[in-house]
Amino acid sequence: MNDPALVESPTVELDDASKWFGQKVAVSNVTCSFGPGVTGLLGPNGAGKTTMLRMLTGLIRPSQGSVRVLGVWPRTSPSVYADVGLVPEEAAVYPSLTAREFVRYAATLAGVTDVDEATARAIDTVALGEPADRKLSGYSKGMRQRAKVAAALVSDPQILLLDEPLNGTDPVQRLHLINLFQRLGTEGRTVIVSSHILDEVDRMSDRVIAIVDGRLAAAGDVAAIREAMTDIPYRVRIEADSERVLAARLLEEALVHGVSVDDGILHVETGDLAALGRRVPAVAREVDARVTSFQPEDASLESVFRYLVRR
Amino acid sequence: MSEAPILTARDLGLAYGSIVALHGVEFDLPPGRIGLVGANGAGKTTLIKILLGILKPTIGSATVLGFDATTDMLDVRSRIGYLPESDCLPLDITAANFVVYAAGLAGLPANAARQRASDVLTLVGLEEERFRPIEGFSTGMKQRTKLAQAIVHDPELVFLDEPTAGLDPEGREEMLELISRLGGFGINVLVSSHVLGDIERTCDWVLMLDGGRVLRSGPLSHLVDADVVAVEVIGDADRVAQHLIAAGAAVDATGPRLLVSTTTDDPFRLVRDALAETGAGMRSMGPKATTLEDVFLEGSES
Amino acid sequence: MTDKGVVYDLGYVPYEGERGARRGAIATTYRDGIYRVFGIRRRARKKVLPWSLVVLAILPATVFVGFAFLLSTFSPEADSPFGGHGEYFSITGGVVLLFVALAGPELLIPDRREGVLAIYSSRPLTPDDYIGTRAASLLTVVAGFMLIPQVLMYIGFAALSSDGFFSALVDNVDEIPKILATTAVYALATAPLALLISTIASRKAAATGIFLGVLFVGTGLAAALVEATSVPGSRYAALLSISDHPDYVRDWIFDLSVSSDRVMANAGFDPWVSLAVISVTAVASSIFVAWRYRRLM
Amino acid sequence: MRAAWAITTTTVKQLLGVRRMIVFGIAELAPAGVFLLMTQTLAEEAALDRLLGMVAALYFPLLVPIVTLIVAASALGDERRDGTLSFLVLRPIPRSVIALSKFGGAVIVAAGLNIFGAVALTVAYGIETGSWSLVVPLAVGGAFASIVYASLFVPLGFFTDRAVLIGLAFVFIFENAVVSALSGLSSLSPWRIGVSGFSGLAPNEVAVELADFGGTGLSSFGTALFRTVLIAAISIGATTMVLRRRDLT
Repeated sequence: MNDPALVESPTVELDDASKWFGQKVAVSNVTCSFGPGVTGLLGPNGAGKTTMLRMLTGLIRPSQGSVRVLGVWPRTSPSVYADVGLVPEEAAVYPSLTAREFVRYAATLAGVTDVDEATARAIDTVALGEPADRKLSGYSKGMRQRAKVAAALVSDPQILLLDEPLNGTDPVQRLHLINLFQRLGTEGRTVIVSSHILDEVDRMSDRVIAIVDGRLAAAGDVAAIREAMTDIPYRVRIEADSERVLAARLLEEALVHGVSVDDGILHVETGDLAALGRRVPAVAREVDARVTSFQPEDASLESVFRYLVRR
Repeated sequence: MSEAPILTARDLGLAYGSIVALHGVEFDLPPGRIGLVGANGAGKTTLIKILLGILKPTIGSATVLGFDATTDMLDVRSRIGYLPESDCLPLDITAANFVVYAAGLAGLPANAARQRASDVLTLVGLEEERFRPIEGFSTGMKQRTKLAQAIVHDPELVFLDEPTAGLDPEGREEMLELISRLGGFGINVLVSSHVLGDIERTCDWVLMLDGGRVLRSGPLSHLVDADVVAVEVIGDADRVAQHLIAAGAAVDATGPRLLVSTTTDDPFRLVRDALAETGAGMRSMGPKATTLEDVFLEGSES
Repeated sequence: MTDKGVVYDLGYVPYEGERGARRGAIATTYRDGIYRVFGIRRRARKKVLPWSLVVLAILPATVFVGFAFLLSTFSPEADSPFGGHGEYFSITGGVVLLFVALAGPELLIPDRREGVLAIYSSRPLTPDDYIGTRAASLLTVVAGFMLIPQVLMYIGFAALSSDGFFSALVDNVDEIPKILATTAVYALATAPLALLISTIASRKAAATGIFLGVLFVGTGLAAALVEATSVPGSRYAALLSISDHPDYVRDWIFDLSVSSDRVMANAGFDPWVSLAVISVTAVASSIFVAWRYRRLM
Repeated sequence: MRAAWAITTTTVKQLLGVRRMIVFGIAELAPAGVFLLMTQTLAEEAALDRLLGMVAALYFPLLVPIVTLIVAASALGDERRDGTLSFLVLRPIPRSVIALSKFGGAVIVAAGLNIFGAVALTVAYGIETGSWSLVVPLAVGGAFASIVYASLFVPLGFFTDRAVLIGLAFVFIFENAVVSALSGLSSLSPWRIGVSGFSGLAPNEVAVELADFGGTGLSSFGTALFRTVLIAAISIGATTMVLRRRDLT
């Protein structure tokens, strides 16, 4: 089974799942699965990403096909929710409770045995600190977000669904949470994170699922997805001295489709980024060109996403 | 556009009662695109409010485009635009009517206001939605309308507070591109954002605040450390590392990513030759760039 | 401009034209205030209430003048169903109360709730400019409400009077200062209070409700308390009859006979006391509103 | 179940903010207040008639439904509006337990407030007449009516933000016009169940007196109790089905 949309030991699976509201088809025939590690869920606004997340949690029922969380449809066997933590995008906090009370409430509902210990641990993990005993109504967006993450983590869930978890947080908090989610992924939990800030998703996740207009647009590791876009050659920016000699020599390579030369800067188009990465050092040594920079310009998740949406 | 600094501060301080929001702030910011970064509560919003003349500093002074922010508030305000982070759009009128109104608020006569509003709305990408009431707008369309009202009167300087908040990737891309083009329109920019990557992509100067103090105010360019090479290796990274060490380089490896530095030879040549000789490839290579994030964390930790 | 060559981005043309700065900003805010109050450039349902009140204020005068023209034997002074200029204020006075109850909140509350003040704070306007201009828009509309029917009647009477149009115009000129003074009194009695309540309340419906409540309950309460003579000093409750004061001053200006249910009269106060109460509340409201907006913007 | 108790207590805390407590507290004192006022002006009328007048005209038809409506409608309504429904539902707890705990929270607040109103009124009556026999009956009657109204308004609050409006329409139209017209429906009317609960426990001369205040066609205390429990069970069952099957956005 080498379909990148599926994983070996899936904990969350969608099988030909669709959802429509009246005439509007929000999600159509999506088959994919999520397993241990961090998976990025991407898609433009209105592409069905939020609907899919709601289906994964069992909040809404698929109009067709099936959704399995740890092998069951959660709504009819809610006991599986002991292992699911959700950080929803909308407000989703009780304004009249303090953060500590809110997290304690989550722990109690999730059936945690030692509520106090779990609450304290969760609040420490998100470094909420002193304001933990202030009412949530007075919280800034960033602090409310961390309270919601703490509430999702308190029951030590195996599956974590994060909808725009970094919304409103400042750079220090962002990095702290990114490292946290990465660590949870490496611990073998299934972390599904949906975010619009792609370089952060790229850093957090080891694979992505992209949804465009309700359909599965791409799945798997970013580099592999980019490679699969054989119709779009890679663009690489190279800085080197004696760049014209290097450019002429590179043109002789079969894998190079084209080179444009600027003073000291080459823009090379190639079908195979890895091969170019191997040839350039050798070729540069032959012509004794001093290469000071070799940067792919459209291999990042952002470029991949732009090509996907424009298809 | 002379080279005189567009924004200056001299021992600027402000305290709300016992809470000190800004303390001893000094800077001279050159024309161009300036990124304002800082943790929550570092004083970013307070600074913007002082520059807009909304708040009066308790000590010190600040100037905007040569005018004192407090005493010449009206002169400042007729030359700047402001994109607030919070919701600020009236919901019951169309975007077109609102942007014309915003132009009038900047003192433009009726015909000029109508003409410029139409140009600016096209520029920010609100072609046909502009004639619909703002009530039904998506976050993306609201952010574009906010930007339109900030530049409709062709200001010399525009303050942007979290301009990409709530946008999807395509919306973010277009907003960042618009911000980068503002320089070409002859408009200076002070953009405040929590996403450091956005600042790196659009700004050429960064003002970093922490706990109400200036942590750093300098150009973004020289954050690059020219004599250390960062290379991501394809293939056997260890062999390449060994080869480099044999050639007398110091190598700091984390997985496929190597940081190579030498005191004697030229590190770039060493890396090139090491890769060529071991037959390994590179995914990316270049001078070690300390990202804004590294500077930020190392600063705010200390 | 320096001699440096600058290539401007294709999609952008810098603005070299005239900039009115503060003056332009105030003019724009003033015009927007009047548009907003009449629902101009807004959805149809926002136009219904204000315009129906306009009709309510102007229709009686037009019908009366039109009617008199047709019958031409109709002697304006004696048989006018509404009496002369003074009495007509009873109609426009009531309509203005309703109008201000809607216009005041419409002028201030949306800008605060929707956060638009942040944009005003980035334009060449001081907080006093903003709130002063909003008040000016309101006062202009209120004055318009009252003066237009008066002018209509003034011309109507003149046209119908037996001793010729122009001589009538001259003879009645002593009415004009009275009309202007009464208009000012009604405006001062209603607009500042509406703006005060619109500064405190956070929803338009609540502000309208509170304004009308304060006016009518105040007057009703005052009337009742003034009756309860057993309670010492109950006559001072008359000062609460807010909607009554302008009518009482109007009676004094046009020296009309004071009607029996005039609370202030029953409490034995002179008209100038009502004028004082109106002025004090107007000044106090304005100070509070200005102070509040200086902190908001 | 610790989780059930946590939901109930949090619901009570949510529904009973300080401001609401004050407003409802004052409202609940209205019947007692009017009762005392009437002693000044209508001294000659017997205290019992004045009490029953309050019970039949103000307490059951107006005070209990309106207070219960506002409290019960926001039990689930607030969760939907604040987006905390997912927080509540994605839990390893049977849907029935969630429904029961939410309903319990709403009833504790609504019945609590209404019992406070009943006690205030009957204590005022007791002070004047020395007879304290009506305190418990009215409290129990008030509790019955609160439970039955809550059974209608808790699920209603989930479905629509305009639950309060619809509820008020129900109170005035169904209770006054429809029930008197179609006496068959009267067994379902929360008003009648409450009054039956009250008259069932009250001394019988009070029950007789109640007849000419419109207290006709009352059932026995047992029937009223049975109906209250039955209606509550149906309501909790309905909410459970909704939580299990419907899309929760």
